[in-house]
Amino acid sequence: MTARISIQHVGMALVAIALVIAPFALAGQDYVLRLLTMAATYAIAVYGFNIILGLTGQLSLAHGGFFGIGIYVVGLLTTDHGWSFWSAFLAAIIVTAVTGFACGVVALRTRQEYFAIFTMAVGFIIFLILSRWESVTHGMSGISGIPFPEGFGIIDFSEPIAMYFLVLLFLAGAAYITYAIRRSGVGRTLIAIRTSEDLANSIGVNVGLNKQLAFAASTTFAGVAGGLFAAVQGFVGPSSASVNLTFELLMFILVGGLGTVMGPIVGSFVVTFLFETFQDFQSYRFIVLGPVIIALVIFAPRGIVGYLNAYVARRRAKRARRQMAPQAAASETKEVS
Amino acid sequence: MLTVTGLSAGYDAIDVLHSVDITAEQGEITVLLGANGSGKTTMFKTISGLIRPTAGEIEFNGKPITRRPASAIVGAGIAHSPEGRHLFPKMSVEKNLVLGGYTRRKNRSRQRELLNQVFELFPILHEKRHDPSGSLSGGQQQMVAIGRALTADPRLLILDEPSMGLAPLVVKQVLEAVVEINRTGIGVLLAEQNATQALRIAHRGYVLAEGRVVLSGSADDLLHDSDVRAAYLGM
Amino acid sequence: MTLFIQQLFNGLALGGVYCLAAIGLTLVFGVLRIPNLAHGSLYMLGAYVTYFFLTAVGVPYVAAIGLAAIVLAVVGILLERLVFHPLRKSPHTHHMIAAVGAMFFFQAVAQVIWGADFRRMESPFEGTLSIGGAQISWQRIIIILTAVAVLALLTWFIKRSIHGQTIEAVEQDRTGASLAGISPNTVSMLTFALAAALATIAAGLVAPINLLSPTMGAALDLKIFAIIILGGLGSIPGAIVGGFLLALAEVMTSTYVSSAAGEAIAFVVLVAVLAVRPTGLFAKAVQR
Amino acid sequence: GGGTASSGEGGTIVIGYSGPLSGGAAAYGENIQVGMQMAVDDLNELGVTVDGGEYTVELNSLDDMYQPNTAATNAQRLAEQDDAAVIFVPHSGGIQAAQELNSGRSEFLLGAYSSDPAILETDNPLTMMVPPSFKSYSAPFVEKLKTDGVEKLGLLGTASEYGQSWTSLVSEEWESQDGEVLTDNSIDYSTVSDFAGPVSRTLSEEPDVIFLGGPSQPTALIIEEARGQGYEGSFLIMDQAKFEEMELFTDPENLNDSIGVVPVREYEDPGTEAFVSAFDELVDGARPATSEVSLHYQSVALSVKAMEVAGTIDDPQAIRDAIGDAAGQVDEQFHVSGFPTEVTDAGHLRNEDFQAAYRNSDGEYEFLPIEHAED
Amino acid sequence: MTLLEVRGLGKQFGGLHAVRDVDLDVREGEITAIIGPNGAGKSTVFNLLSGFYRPTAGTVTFKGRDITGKKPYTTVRDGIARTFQTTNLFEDSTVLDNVLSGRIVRSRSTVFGAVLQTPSFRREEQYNLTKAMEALEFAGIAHYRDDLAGEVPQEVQKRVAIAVALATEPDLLLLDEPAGGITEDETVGFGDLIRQIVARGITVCLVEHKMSMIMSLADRILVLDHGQTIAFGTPDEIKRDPKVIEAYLGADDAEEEGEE
Ligand SMILES: Nc1ncnc2c1ncn2[C@@H]1O[C@H](COP(=O)(O)OP(=O)(O)OP(=O)(O)O)[C@@H](O)[C@H]1O
Ligand SMILES: Nc1ncnc2c1ncn2[C@@H]1O[C@H](COP(=O)(O)OP(=O)(O)OP(=O)(O)O)[C@@H](O)[C@H]1O
Ligand SMILES: [Mg+2]
Ligand SMILES: [Mg+2]
Repeated sequence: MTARISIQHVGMALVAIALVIAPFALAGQDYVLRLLTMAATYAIAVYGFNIILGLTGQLSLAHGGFFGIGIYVVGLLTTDHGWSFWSAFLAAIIVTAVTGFACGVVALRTRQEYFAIFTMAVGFIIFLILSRWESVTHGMSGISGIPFPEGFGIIDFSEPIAMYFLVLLFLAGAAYITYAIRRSGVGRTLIAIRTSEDLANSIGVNVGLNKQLAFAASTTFAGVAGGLFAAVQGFVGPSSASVNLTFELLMFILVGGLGTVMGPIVGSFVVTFLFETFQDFQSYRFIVLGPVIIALVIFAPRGIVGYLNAYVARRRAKRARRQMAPQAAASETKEVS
Repeated sequence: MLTVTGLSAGYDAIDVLHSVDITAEQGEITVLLGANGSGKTTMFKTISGLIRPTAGEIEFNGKPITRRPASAIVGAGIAHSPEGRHLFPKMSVEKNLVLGGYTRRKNRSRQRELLNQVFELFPILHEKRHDPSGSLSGGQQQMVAIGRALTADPRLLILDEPSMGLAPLVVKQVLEAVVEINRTGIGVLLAEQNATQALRIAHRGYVLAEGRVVLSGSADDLLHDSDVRAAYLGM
Repeated sequence: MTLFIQQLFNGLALGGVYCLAAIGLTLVFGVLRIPNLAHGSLYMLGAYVTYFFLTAVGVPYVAAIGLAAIVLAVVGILLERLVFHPLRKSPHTHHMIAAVGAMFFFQAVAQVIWGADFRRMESPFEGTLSIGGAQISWQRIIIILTAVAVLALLTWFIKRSIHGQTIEAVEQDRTGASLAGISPNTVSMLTFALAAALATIAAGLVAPINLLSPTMGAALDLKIFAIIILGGLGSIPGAIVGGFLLALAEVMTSTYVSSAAGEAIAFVVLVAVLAVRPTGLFAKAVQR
Repeated sequence: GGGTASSGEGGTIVIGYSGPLSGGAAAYGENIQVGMQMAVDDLNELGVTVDGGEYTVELNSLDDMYQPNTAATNAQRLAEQDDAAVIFVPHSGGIQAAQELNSGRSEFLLGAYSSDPAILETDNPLTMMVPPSFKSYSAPFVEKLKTDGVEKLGLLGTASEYGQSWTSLVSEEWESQDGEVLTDNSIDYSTVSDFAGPVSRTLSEEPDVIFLGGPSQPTALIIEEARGQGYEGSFLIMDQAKFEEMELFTDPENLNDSIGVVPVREYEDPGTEAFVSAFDELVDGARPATSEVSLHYQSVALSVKAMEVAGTIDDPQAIRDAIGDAAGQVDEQFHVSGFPTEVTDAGHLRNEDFQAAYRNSDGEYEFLPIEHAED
Repeated sequence: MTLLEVRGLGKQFGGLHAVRDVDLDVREGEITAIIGPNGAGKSTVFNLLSGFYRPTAGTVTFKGRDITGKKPYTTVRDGIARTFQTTNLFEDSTVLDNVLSGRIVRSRSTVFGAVLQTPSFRREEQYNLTKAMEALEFAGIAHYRDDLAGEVPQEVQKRVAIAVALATEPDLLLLDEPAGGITEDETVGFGDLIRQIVARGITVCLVEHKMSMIMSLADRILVLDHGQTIAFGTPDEIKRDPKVIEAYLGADDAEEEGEE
């Protein structure tokens, strides 16, 4: 059991170290720092995705929409209503949690593909509201001049590096929460629902309530990420909340590894930089990128982290069988030769 | 008529069967015995083309059928009533049976004859012929699965645990039906948990263990072999 | 009243296009459990290939649509073989992402071949017909008639012909189908071919009253998904009813409420219906 | 990428461009790219000398799919990795997102192609607004079409940010002149599958003038549909749609009795003819040169001239400050469609002979002068 | 003492009475078997007892409390656990995690406890682990604990399903064909396992078609046909009941099965 902890912990530690030293290793490259910050922001939203999709098994395509709600709550409150970033951020968290929970009441009556398309419609309606409700959201013009978060002492968030570490802090929180959930009864509850709702019912899981809480938790993560995104960007338009974003987030999690603790981080960073690299192909880029995406899901269906985990798990199972089988056999009453 | 030589097969590059040889003779009932997980189902799936073997040959009536797709093998005359039934749950019982005869659809009168035979064998199916097969009880579904294999008008019928989940009365009926079917000249390859009963109706038997044939012989010999009795018949 | 008649015909024509596109999507979903987000791109490619036959090769309009449908059927088969067949054991999230990858690819290909700018396609059916004071263009009447004919033919094929039945069989149990001698691979390819051909017919019909662009399918995607979910996934009658229902709702809402509401109505209807009937209008219940 | 050569040595000048090269707006983005590349090629042929060094100009383009934040990321990449001192972005969202960056850490002069006045309201010191503000159009457009007493205006604009601003501007103007404004039937030109519905609805209120406009091609189609349904009034067409493009998409007669922006070919600047035929040759006659192409062509030349005047290729502020002076010195071949004669303090490039085009009932263009609105 | 009391239970699917007017008393510490031809309504009865279906008639009383129409997650909390006719496991999870899932209903820990790693949370996790391992060992499959549940043999899967149910600490265990698809030899092992379960004080309800197993295990047998009770009694009584022989066992079978 100690072996199980250590191998995966080493992996996590390596990723953490890489993230912390990355901005220093790339000194002076604000553009790379910007990419890192954006990848980290998206990764937080992807953690939300991970809870509802990776653990609970419900494909919510409204995720980009809730990300947008986070953006717009922070954006509108700080610019049009003079709130401080932090109070607006808190408001974004509360709003996404509450709307998520409310939306879940109806959404979760549907199952599987119905749920996916239903939430896609919800995401699209959110997008329509953000882009067409001019008097409140400024419509397609977007929101400009969103302030940086107010700093503490010598920490000044107008410095990109400070902003990066702020986002990283929330990212670490998201990763830790996922880690804690996964290893607890809560995680088992969600995974039980993912695998079979009937079976989950039969072991005493309140499927409806748990799905709804998981959904609200996931939208809250999206809200947190959206709120940070607003501050990182300074200007946002409704396209930041489009259905396409949802698919990008989905791609991040699939590449990283669905349901894993580190998958969202690995996926977000790898894909962000992959996309950026493919910029050089110009208008041919999707001719290359499309097949690359397809190849990824065909040949690496569990994602990077999922693949590594499966490898470790298989070795562990083999060892357990070897160590324990003889005793077990001895204690059995009867043995077929 | 069915000859399997040196067959190895399995899932995801892990072999479950290791170089198995068996034969099923024309017009005989051949039974496959073995503990759970010994590879009976895998064997059947490989023969009917649902799984690609990693090594070995399968010949049916002198023609090699190794590696041919499942749909072609039905056409060649092997019908398989699988473990887990695999019915078309939203279709009526009758449509399930009709689709069973998909490869023989040209011969309409023969199809009608076969359909009636199935209804004679399992009268309850006639009663429920318009119900979606998914709403039937487990046992009734098993009957549909066997019936669907029969409407394919096979020369060799593979039955994977046909008595699974069936009431004792029905088990008896099913096994009687198997004898009946066999009497019309159709070869039967059968896996059964109820080894005693299976051996009683069979001509020949094989015992699998961990993917290998460990014993084989005439059904009578096996039924009275003390090893078999001890290890597989629970006596 | 004139306005109403006018809009009724506009709605029916739009509904015909929606139906033809949506049926393919629902068929593919039924057989392969694939929510094929690239369906709209097949529709787009269908329009461009029709355009190609019409302008570059110079065949007549109806023949161009027919030829394009054949070409797209092949594209559909390739898509099934190269992308979805290897993914047949993966969860539907993977299908969706792969489909998005395919969509990116098709759009980029169209952009490289035909350019990113809009194209216009001419139809031989010009002029309008006056019904109750309303001006209905012949193209729209052709759309409605073709849609009805194709839908009737298709329904007959699936429900009555044994080949159509094989599609339903594979939908319900692939293993079972192969054991009945039906080749799921053939059926999968057949389904994809049929779906792409239907999408092409829809695109070829609508192109003269709209424009061709590499992204023309993306706008359609969301709507046809709304339609097939509304009707119940995999249900052909559902797709037909859903298609006409949404098209009429869209046209009538934007006529009598507002055009912004018209844009949202499809999704509002969808959300409302699913809230009451979580499996759509035409889903059948099956024992667990 | 290029290199920052110190003065006198020569090397490469990188002009950056982030625009939609894929997705729904790709045609627009590619068109602009072509215009910029034409300028770059022509400049290289003429030779560029800054502070004694000989330079080659190079265009580096990145795709932003019309996304504001991607445009900003691209701009930063172009500024930092390719050392581009001038970067063009052709959409308001991307411009505003880039404005959050360009005066802080990554310094670059933003070539802002958007007629949305909002981009100047941010007081960004490093913005150069390329086209005329659309605010300038509404009053003269309305004046031209509204001839007597109460007339009814139908609204059929596109539902983009831009279309909506136009819609409200035109409605206000119309009402201020005592006209009647009918229901707003704006639709998203890029997602609607059949325009007949919205057109029928608009016509049912019997408008005398219809405001509409988005990308030229759907605009042309809507006009055709309206004429097909028997509409005989006039059209007030927003600046995004171009007569020269619409003419190719529908029977030009349908466009009669409409007001819009002047087709590029109708300008009488010294470089117009050569430019139009060069573009025609380049795209094989597939599409006409429109103002987004010509204005970028001009502006690239202008920014490079500004570098020459300022004597620097990597100080955006100095380049920005030199634009006013540079405007008078740009080679005449780059004067194509209303070459700027003035640069406002806010950074707006303006031509004093600003005009609108009215296509009369005989299909001939009449030109009427326009005042620039306040920035 | 009567643990479970069923009165007038009925379930209609459309026009079909899958279960009709069934009465049943399950006595604590006994094994009650339900047999009957295919489609008789046995699984439906289980679904009704465990809350998967809502009865269209009748009442279910468990430990003196009315639980008619309660949701499965409450009946499990009350102490009713079940397995399914077709084995149903969390196939992508390990065997151990499957059994740990059975502990969910007995856990009080929350996300916050997990995130903050409170002492009570850790204590509970430890306790759950102990309980789960106990259930695994009891079912004789501890050495499979780290294998994926979908990859172990059928028989092991059946045992896992029982271990999961046991981990919920039930008072009443409903087993739907626990030995379905198991060889006769292994069936004997299953019989032993069920006996041990009862020895731990858990009452068992059992649906099976294997008469050798039923006759040697059951204290009382309920026989259903067409959703209705046709007999109820001890194995000896049932074996001789002409109605049962006619509807279910078949004439000579009763004796034959009895021999073994
Ligand atoms: N889909 C699968 N993937 C991986 N392994 C499998 C799969 N199906 C079966 N196995 C494994 O293959 C081995 C043989 O299984 P098989 O089903 O052929 O046995 P069987 O003799 O039919 O057993 P039973 O009596 O339980 O039906 C078992 O160890 C089983 O765990
Ligand atoms: N959800 C349902 N919808 C419609 N009919 C159903 C449903 N569930 C069960 N039935 C019907 O109720 C009857 C009883 O089914 P049930 O599954 O309880 O039988 P069973 O006694 O468990 O049979 P078996 O021994 O074959 O498993 C059957 O006729 C079946 O078709
Ligand atoms: Mg088997
Ligand atoms: Mg049952």
